[in-house]
Amino acid sequence: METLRSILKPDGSVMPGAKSRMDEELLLEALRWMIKSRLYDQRVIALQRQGQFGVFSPGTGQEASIVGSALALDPARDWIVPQYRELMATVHHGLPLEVITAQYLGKIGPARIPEGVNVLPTQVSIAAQLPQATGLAWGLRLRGKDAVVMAYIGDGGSSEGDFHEGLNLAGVVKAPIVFFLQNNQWAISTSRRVQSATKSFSLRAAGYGFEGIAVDGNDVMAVYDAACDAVERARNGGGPTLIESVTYRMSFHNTTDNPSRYEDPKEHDEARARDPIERVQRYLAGLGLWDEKRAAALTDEVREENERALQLAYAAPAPRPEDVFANVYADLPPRVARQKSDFLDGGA
Amino acid sequence: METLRSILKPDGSVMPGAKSRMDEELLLEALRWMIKSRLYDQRVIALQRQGQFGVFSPGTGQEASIVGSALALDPARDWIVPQYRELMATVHHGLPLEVITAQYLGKIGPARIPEGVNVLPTQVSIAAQLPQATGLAWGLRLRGKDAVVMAYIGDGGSSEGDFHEGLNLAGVVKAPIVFFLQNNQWAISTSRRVQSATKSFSLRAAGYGFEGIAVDGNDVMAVYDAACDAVERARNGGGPTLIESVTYRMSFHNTTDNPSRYEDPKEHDEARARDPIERVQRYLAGLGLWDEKRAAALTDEVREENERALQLAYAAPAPRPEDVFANVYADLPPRVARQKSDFLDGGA
Amino acid sequence: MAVPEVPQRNIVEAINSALVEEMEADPRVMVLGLDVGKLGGVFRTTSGLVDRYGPERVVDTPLAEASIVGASLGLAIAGMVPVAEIQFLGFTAQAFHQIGPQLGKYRQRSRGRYHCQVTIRAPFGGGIKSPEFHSDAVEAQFVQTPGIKVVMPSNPYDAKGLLLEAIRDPDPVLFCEPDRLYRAARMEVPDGAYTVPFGKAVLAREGQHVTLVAWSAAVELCMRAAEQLAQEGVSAAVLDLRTLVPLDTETLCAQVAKTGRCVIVHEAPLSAGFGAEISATLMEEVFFDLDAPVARVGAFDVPFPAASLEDYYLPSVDRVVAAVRRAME
Amino acid sequence: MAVPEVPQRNIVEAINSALVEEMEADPRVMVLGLDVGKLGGVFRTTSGLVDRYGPERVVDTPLAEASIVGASLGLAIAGMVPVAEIQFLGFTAQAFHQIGPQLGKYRQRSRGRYHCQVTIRAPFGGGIKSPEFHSDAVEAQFVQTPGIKVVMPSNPYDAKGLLLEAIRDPDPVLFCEPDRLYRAARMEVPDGAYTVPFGKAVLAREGQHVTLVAWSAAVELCMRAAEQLAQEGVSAAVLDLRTLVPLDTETLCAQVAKTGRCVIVHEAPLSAGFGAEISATLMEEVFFDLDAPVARVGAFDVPFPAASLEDYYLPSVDRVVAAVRRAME
Ligand SMILES: Cc1ncc(C[n+]2csc(CCOP(=O)(O)OP(=O)(O)O)c2C)c(N)n1
Ligand SMILES: Cc1ncc(C[n+]2csc(CCOP(=O)(O)OP(=O)(O)O)c2C)c(N)n1
Ligand SMILES: [Mg+2]
Ligand SMILES: [Mg+2]
Repeated sequence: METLRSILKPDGSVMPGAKSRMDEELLLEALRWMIKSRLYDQRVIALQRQGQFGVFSPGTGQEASIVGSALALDPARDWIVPQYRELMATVHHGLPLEVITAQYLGKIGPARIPEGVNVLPTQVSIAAQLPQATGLAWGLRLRGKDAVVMAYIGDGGSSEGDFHEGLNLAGVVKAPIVFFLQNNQWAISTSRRVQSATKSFSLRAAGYGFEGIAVDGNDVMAVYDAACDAVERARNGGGPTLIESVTYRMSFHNTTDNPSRYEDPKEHDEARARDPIERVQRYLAGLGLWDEKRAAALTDEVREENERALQLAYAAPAPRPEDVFANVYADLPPRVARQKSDFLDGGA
Repeated sequence: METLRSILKPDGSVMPGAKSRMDEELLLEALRWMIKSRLYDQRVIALQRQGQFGVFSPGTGQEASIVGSALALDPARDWIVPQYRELMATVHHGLPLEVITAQYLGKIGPARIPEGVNVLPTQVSIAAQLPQATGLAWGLRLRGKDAVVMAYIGDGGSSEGDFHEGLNLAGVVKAPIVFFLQNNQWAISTSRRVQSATKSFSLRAAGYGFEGIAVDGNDVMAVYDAACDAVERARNGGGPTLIESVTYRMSFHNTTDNPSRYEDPKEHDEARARDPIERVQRYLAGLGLWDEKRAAALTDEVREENERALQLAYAAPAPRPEDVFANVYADLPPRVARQKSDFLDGGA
Repeated sequence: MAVPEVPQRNIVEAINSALVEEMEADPRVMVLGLDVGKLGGVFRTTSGLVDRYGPERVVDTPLAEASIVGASLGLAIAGMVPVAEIQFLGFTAQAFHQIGPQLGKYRQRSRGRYHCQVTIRAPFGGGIKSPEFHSDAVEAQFVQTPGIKVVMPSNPYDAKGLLLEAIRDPDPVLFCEPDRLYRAARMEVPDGAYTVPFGKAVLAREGQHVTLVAWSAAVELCMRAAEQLAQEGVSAAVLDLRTLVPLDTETLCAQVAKTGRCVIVHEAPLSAGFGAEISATLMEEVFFDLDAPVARVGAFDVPFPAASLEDYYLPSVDRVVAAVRRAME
Repeated sequence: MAVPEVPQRNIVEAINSALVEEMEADPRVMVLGLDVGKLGGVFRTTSGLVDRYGPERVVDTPLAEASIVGASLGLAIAGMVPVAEIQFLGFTAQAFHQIGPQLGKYRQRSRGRYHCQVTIRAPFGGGIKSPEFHSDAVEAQFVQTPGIKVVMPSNPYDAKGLLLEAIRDPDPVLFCEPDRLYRAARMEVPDGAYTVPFGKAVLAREGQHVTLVAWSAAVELCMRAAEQLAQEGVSAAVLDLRTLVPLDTETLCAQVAKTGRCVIVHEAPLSAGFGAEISATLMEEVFFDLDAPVARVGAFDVPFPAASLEDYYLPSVDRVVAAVRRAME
């Protein structure tokens, strides 16, 4: 395993001589997003347990990775192509929390990504988003935009053919894109060791003719710096970058999963000790910028926001039967239109 | 472009201090196979031009690559998984030349690979053979055989998702396999430069956790040495190797292709100067082991062999209508059996 | 002396039992796929296998469907008997080029030198509020790729017997499992090995007036529809095709000729679903015995919608009953 | 003053002409695929385009079908109008997971925020002794993936007009080109842009006794069969469906109701081919107007064999004529 780019150590101290692009103010903002993400996870998992929320894949443990990467983007021009575990990255990028929340409640219309928000829908078909993200980045350049695309993928997704084809094409067309690989050590129950014999996924970049880097994915400063470097390179015509963000899935695959069947508790506890949020709090406390009081205040504030979004989502209208036929074609083919009218007439 | 492993220079001299595993005797055998391959190409291309042969992809220019890799294998236990441009490698491995020739004449039964010949059929679906080759190597080890699989792929094929999935899985299960990538600079009309931005395809191996090496594919000694190293590693449980054999497609994609539409004549002429056969002849001539007389004798001898194979293939029986239904299932499903009998009764 | 009781099993247990039987009997049999090891598969069908047979024969693979299928082909040529799991049938799309064009054609391509004794298991079907792709009923796509057998069990007994038949079949078999019924009612599923032959449709329910033709979870739907129809005085037979390739045309045609009326029910979208093939076959074989046009009930010709809409999208008892009523006019 | 002559074009020239028209008219239109640049495509359909519009709009891609389609989806979202070429329809298998499940579902998945104005062109069909996979007629696989339109031109005029319609369609279109007819007879194909609407079947030949239903190269086959039938005193109409999705059920049903007899002809294997959908639709819509069961003629239910056997495998004039004779009994 090659050494990871890192700045902020688990104990909250900074690597000797290391300096991040992230100043205290931005770090406080990052911390706020990370806490917001953690609290949202906790809340909706509780709701799901009460049968009031859909199947959900939390970002718990990966907040530095998710937030640090998103902070490097300019929501006004850049684009995010998610897999499904980067919820707070898309929210930071402008997707209202109530909109993405509505999706988990099975609301159709209310889950529509608003015009002007440069985010693609979550992708369930693992790695299918990568060739698409490459095409998007390529097309934005052809259209004369100076946009950069940040595409997310997991350690599991890195094994799909689409990973290879998407990255190779990006190298060939020098697409303005950052492939952000969250290596959280798991693909459902499948360990990262089973996923590939490579020492580091970042080594794959050389096989596509662009830069690859492995970063401590629980270190928001290091993630942010690596992401900024990559975004700048892409924006300046330097082509793609593959960032492997080495982190850990601290909760579970999703709310239907039970890691006790396959996860070594020791490995889990070691991961908790590398919690991405606590280390930032320790660091800021050392600077006198963080204490119980501030923590409590921020927690209340963020809980508030999350609750408001949840309420909006719950209040949003449920789908109607005819929505089955919505947004399939610009114009329904006659045969499908007939199926629709028969259906609405209570026929078969 | 990283430097290529090489021993025998185009001028027929040996790199200072370089020593090959290949002794003169084996080199003479290699030369024989290379000439046999070149002459077979010339002959069947002529036949194809007269409408007496099927679409054919010659190995012209790649003989060192094709023969040098095959010579590293033990036909009695090892396996070859071809793409379609490695004809003489499969013949060296025990596939009778008349059998593979029959395939190009549309003969069905006569083109069947005989029992005991460890060769898979040619693969038209580019790169589909790679996950299959990995499974074969993996399975042979599970069955307790000490076999090694040599799987062929092209520079074009390296872009397919199957390349990635096949190599990554091979690394994970440590399959006894050698991935032999013939980079002949072309995929039909598509230049290697378009295929990938990577400096060398061999760099991809690190992304799968095994060894990769780039070798001068027109240097039969270097190819043989690299292949032997890889075969030994695989046999000794060391897992897969990716060999990029850098060569050049000196003729055309296949007999329907016309490179003048897209190939730079300069590039073509430079390639001819690196002819893999001539350099061996120069080297052997320098040792007094090669001259006009020997060349003429060998040429006659090899022509003879090729003609005999061609005659056998032409004499082999043409397919019968009922062969349409042959070898689809162990037992034809009733519905298909009925289609067959209706068809043979002259019905529809 | 009491007769030994036949154990009750649901489909998950029946499939697990079939895998255990065959792994015990034949050391060449191996299981590979995503999360089939310690987790025992996302539906637990392979639960316990890795503890019994070890990680060499029960293999968690990288997340790459094409290589799961492609490697299985190679493993089979090496003499293993792979039972590959594709986590959800919808993800056969990622392996599509390795299924029909490779597994299905390899015997032909090699002129019979090689064949592929490979089973691909995959759960599918709606009704359990799954995420996108997890419900897609794409079985008919593999009827269009000759060389592949397509098996669609509807109950635990058939699931075990058909799976054993599949694993032993020298040719590639796609074995589609109705996840909605995985843990539905148990039934008697004997210990030990037994097989249910391919190409033998079975009458799940007798009936005089109309024949409902279905496979997989749609059989259970038709049984419920038949119940309700019985209350209306309509006696509906339910024919379970069990396998689409090979297709039991004989039983199908004889049964429909008997009732003269037929409604085909499947979860796939209507257009070009396998119901079309059934209807076309009946057209060709029993046209003159039909008292009414053969009708089809399927999902609508749109992609599987969000889970919150699936009850509107999927064929329902009401829609089946309505179709039968029209067929009875 | 002489009327300006309408130029004669074959299908290759008609397609090239359509691409030129649209690339001239709309700078967002681009062509990408294998060997579409200097070579002009393996069949020369994109010949000359790279010289005219440059390598940024006419792009030779790496050999990776899934990325050709996946990238096209992204390009469309960025505001480009990609016309992707898959070198042979059989190789859509490598991109299968990016076509139906992605292109076909993206509008739905994004609740209408995004749509995919993407055309995928692909040659296919037997009769020219192609290598394996190059002839596979898999069009029906894409009828089963809602969201994708499936277009099957049979002649140069339609090829140009339907391709222009496809490129302008806001939704994804699979445009299948009959390579056997690429350089067959020329016909009048006007310069300039014109479109042929989707979902409008056309009568390629009038006839009283029986309707032959076909698409793509099978239309030409049916025309030859109709000629021969005419000598036997059988007047056969030939209906060219032109598009499978959307399907012109109206014209199809009206025409078959008129003749009372129908034979469907396609190059794909019989089972679950699109002929099954046509037959099932006729069963449902015009059952009572049928004088004989609707018949199908397709390839056999085996993988496309070696080129040396294709003439036995593919539907032939003889087999079509024989089917019609049976239908006339
Ligand atoms: C093509 C495909 N195959 C299988 C699945 C089932 N599946 C859903 S999530 C998942 C694991 C993904 O792991 P990773 O890419 O590491 O992302 P993570 O969940 O760790 O964020 C799998 C196998 C899928 N959704 N798509
Ligand atoms: C999946 C697939 N896509 C496209 C083709 C058409 N095709 C046949 S050969 C070829 C080029 C292959 O190039 P390469 O892998 O470098 O092998 P080479 O011909 O140079 O030996 C292509 C694109 C194919 N046979 N299979
Ligand atoms: Mg992961
Ligand atoms: Mg090549």
